[in-house]
Amino acid sequence: MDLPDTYRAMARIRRFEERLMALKESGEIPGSIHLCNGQEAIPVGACGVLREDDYVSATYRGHGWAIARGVGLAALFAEMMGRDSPISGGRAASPYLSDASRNFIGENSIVGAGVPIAAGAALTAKHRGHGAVSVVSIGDGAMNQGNVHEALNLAAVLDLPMVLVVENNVYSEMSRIEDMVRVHRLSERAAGYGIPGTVVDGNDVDAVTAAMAQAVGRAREGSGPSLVEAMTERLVGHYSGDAQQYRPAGEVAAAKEREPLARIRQAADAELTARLDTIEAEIAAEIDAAVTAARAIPFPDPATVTEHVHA
Amino acid sequence: MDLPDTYRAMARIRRFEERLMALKESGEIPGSIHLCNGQEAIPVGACGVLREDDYVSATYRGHGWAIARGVGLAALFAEMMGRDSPISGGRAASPYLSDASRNFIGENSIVGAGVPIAAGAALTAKHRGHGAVSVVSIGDGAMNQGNVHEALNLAAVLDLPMVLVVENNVYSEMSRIEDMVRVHRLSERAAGYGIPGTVVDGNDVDAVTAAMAQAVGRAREGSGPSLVEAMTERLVGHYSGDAQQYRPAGEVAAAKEREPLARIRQAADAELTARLDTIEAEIAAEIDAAVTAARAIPFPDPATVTEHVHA
Amino acid sequence: MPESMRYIQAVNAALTWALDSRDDTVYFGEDVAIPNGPFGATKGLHKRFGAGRIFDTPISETGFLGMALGAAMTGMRPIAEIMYADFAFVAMDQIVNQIANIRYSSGGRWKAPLVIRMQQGYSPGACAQHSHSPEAYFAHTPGLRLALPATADDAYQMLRTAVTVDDPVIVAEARMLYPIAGEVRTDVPVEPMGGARVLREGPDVTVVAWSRMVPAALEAAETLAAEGIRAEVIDLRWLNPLDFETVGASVSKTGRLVVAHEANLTGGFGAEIAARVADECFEDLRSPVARVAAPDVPMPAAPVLQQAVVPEAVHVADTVRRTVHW
Amino acid sequence: MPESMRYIQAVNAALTWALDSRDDTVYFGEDVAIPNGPFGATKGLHKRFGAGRIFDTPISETGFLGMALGAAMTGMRPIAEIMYADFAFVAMDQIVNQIANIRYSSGGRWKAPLVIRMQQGYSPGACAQHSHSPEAYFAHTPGLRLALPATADDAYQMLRTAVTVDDPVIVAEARMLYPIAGEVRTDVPVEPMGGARVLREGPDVTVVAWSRMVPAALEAAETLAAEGIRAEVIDLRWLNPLDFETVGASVSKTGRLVVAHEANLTGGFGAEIAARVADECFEDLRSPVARVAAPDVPMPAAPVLQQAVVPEAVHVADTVRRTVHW
Ligand SMILES: Cc1ncc(C[n+]2csc(CCOP(=O)(O)OP(=O)(O)O)c2C)c(N)n1
Ligand SMILES: Cc1ncc(C[n+]2csc(CCOP(=O)(O)OP(=O)(O)O)c2C)c(N)n1
Ligand SMILES: [Mg+2]
Ligand SMILES: [Mg+2]
Repeated sequence: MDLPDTYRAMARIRRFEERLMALKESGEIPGSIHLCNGQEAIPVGACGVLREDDYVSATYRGHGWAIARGVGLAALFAEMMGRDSPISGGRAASPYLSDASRNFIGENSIVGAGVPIAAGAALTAKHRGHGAVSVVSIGDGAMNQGNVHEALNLAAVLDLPMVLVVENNVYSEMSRIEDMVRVHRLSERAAGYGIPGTVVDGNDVDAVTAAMAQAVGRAREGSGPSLVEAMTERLVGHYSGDAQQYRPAGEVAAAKEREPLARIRQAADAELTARLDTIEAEIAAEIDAAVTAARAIPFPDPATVTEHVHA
Repeated sequence: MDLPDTYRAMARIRRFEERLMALKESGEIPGSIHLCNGQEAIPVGACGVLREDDYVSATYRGHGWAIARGVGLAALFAEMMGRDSPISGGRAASPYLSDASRNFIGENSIVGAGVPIAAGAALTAKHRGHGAVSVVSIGDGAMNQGNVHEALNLAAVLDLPMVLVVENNVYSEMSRIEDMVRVHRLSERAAGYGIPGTVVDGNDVDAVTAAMAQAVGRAREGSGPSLVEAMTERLVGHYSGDAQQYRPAGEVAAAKEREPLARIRQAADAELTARLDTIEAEIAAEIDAAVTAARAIPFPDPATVTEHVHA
Repeated sequence: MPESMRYIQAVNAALTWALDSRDDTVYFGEDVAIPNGPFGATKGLHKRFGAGRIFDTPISETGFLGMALGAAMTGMRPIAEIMYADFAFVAMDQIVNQIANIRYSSGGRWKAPLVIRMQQGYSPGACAQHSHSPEAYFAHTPGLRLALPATADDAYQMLRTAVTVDDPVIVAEARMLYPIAGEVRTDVPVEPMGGARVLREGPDVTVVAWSRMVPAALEAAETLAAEGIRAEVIDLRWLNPLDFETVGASVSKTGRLVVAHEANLTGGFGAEIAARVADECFEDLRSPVARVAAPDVPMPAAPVLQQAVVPEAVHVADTVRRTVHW
Repeated sequence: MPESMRYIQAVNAALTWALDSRDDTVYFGEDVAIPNGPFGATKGLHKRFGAGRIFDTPISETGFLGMALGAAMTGMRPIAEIMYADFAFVAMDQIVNQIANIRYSSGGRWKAPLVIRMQQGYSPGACAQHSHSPEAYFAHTPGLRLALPATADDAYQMLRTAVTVDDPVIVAEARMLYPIAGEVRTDVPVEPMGGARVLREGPDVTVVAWSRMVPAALEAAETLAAEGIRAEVIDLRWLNPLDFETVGASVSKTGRLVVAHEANLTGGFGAEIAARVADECFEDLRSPVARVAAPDVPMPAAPVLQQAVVPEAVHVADTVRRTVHW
């Protein structure tokens, strides 16, 4: 992707999240939402190197992954509005949605639980032998869950084509990662599984792209899993209702200087700036249209509520 | 401990296990048993550096830890015979027994589950501030359980006075550890928790003692947990009924050259040999007496079967 | 003097009381100390009691529930918080195979005086992984005590009891009731464990409920009273120890039973109450025992779907009517 | 032609059939491949199908059950083995929050056609951590199917059905029945899922059992027959889908119900059967619904204690007598 396209991909996520927050505030989103503002370079960089037949999994903070994977904005809005969306039928909402048609295995609302599942998708890929890869994103805090440990070792031992992306936004909810581990970088744990672990500036979409290209390439050629730790920052609260009193003064302001969109803007000349402004306008229209389309999707029929428990 | 005492401590465990197997074969032990023949230097070396107020936890393969901790042989035999033993009243049997009077938190029959519990004992020790330490033993295979991962990180973050001893006997049940991890040594994982990890020859009781003295000393002075990986070999099957068809020819025979008792015997002069023979005779008598004493302990009263579920 | 406070404030008051009463009580969980708790249950405790008494853990429920057990066995009285009851499944081994077992399996030589605090139930828009009402799993596990407070006062009293007894106790609060205020008796002695409570007397039908379904049952009883159906409403409060006596006595009087819970029907704890009544009150029964519960579906997120499965007062009232007019 | 084989051999035959029938079926768990399985269930499969189809995993139940789910979602048909049912608690999140949920929470857009094989129950001298009968936990979890075969033939037929359907199925075998031989119909088509089976007809009382309690119930019925009590014995077989129709029809005929299971009483699945009967067969009931189960204790290890809690034929017979002579 060239720069304007990357910007577009990231800005699409940012504006989606911003609109979502507005919809939440105006009462159109019933459940709580976990936004990824500031972390957009990670899903965009990662999904940019993926094929259609690759698998993607994320967490409740995974709207960016869904969007970067090509899941429709209207479908996403509709799902979060509790409407009968074409992706999860209103059953999953913001923190647990998925899109089978995009091989988007989905989000997960249990910390770390998506990693073993992603290992299973990687097992399928390995079994089929077509070089597909399973990419799964978690947060920094998730690295302390047993499920992640088990899945990483399993993937290593079975040489599964899996890439674990750790989005280190230095907080798990309201707790700082430096209080939750005694290592400087979470990727140091990769060595304990005998797999490569790298750290990358998660606000730099090119750096993410490069790191992911390598990790995904490795997995594709049958050399097994790896771990990519992407350093980033949350520009917003853990969830929609988070007042962020625990964050030191100035932290968010400083992060706003470093975040992926600002970074591109800062380096842009007048021509590029104009181009980006146009893109923003296009995205605004795209988002407007998506909200309108979402609102046109009906709420699920309560009569169907007991369907789909079983085959 | 001087050499004869160490030998005695280890031989006591070996002969206990041998007698136990004989009792199993003659039908006096109802459940299955997991023997530690060949691994005796580890509990003996470890418990040798412990205080009365330290805490010890082990696995179903933990008879050696119980004995090294000073739990009575008759009580152990009785417990495994399904009698109303003074330690667990016949409720726990071979794989889950404990002895509150010896601060022996106990064995555990769920792989890895004793490590979080041991962290809790370490929390108590830290809270009390008297320098007590919590030592917990697991097997090599257990390192792949999520509970061990979570507990190690927790202990590291909270600076808990805990020492994790990994008895690497290269098998988990019938599977080789080299097929279950992609690291050469399990202690390499310690770095991922920011704690020290060392490897020691687990058949050399002096080496174990030295490594444990260091790790325990560190914990005692408030510098937090560490991991000691003790390399060893099982001279017997995983459990009493294991035919060991999966073991390569000659493996056990070779192990018998290296095991802790043989090692002392090999280096012994005539005088020491005579001394060790005397010790063996004394232990034989001790074991005989313990079996007799165990047989004198009655079976639990079935009328008490619903007691002790609650306070 | 009773004070008026919200359910969640009553929890906070009980925790303050617990940490105040005993030095060997420690509190831990995710975001409970410095951030004051995800729902404010631990507000001010870190400031007041310090990091030695209340601290934040990594996201490691198995790790820290096991830690609670080990600490309890060795003489402390820990309280561990599971943020949502759904996350208990991540740590189920420590609950079922470890915490529930140790006293029995040691013939009473170890004890595990610990409390696991959690909150449960659906809320609008929450997904299936944040909506469980898992009391039936715990109630089927011998060795655990299980408290489900339905009012601010009980949130206070039952939590104080829980931290005082020598058994492991799960206190499962109701998230949807957190904002509801009530009179809390902060000046009474700690209550003994157990005991259902007859909240409203009536000769026609017995309604047994717990947790969020208690206010729903009371509301239903009010509606029914206007129609001339006089329901007796029992808040079961503790599922273990189970006060079946109170239930049995009531059913012997009314001859009719409706049990209501938010958890899904099949295998819910309502089945246990119904089964006991069908055994022990057989001769007194005048109509079929009835249950009000969610159907057997994972909880959907969309409110229109939630409304189609979550039991409310109206469902209790309907079922009571059917039972009485049977 | 039916062949005579032991229960455990029937499992082996069904697994051979499963791996033979579909290339996308893979089998994994601890010690299942090279070591041929801790109980011999997978004997010969590694040799025959190779490491691409059956392999040994690290001791990581959460990891490999999650892996089974991800593989099933993406088009494979994995079978994962939990060595003892007790170890399912270590992986309960993957079972309850992930495997059971995904189809529903995606509105049917994903499916999870996987099988979790385990074996359950006490055996002489086994400790509390190797003796659970956890069927009630699974039966209360919407989204799961649950099979508990009680005979060699059912071990074969029900496992074949399990690997064939598009739902996640837990097949919980009975370790104590592994050595028992029976006729296995290896030449019949795969059976549809579900269906209780009336094993013995009788007009006096209905005995519902599953797993190890099925032979116990049959033995009790034989004893009772000599006394003139003619019991109808139903093997429930599948707890989900639940064939209540067969149970209800029988109780409507006999007017009496005894449910028997090895799991502890309170919150056991017997409560569900009792509760439904007390609702749907109320008018037909001629005596209190009765349950035979272990008391609410973790399983002790000493055989003299086990014998004091484990339900056997004699307890079924006693309870039937009390019910009939009520
Ligand atoms: C097993 C489990 N425990 C706790 C939670 C509650 N919880 C939700 S998000 C979160 C923090 C996760 O932090 P991190 O992994 O860093 O991801 P981030 O939210 O920063 O993206 C916690 C504790 C949960 N959902 N699941
Ligand atoms: C959670 C869990 N999974 C599986 C088992 C079955 N099991 C018992 S011992 C064992 C092997 C453990 O190997 P290791 O940790 O190396 O200890 P060792 O037996 O060699 O001492 C297994 C898989 C168990 N007890 N608990
Ligand atoms: Mg984070
Ligand atoms: Mg081992």
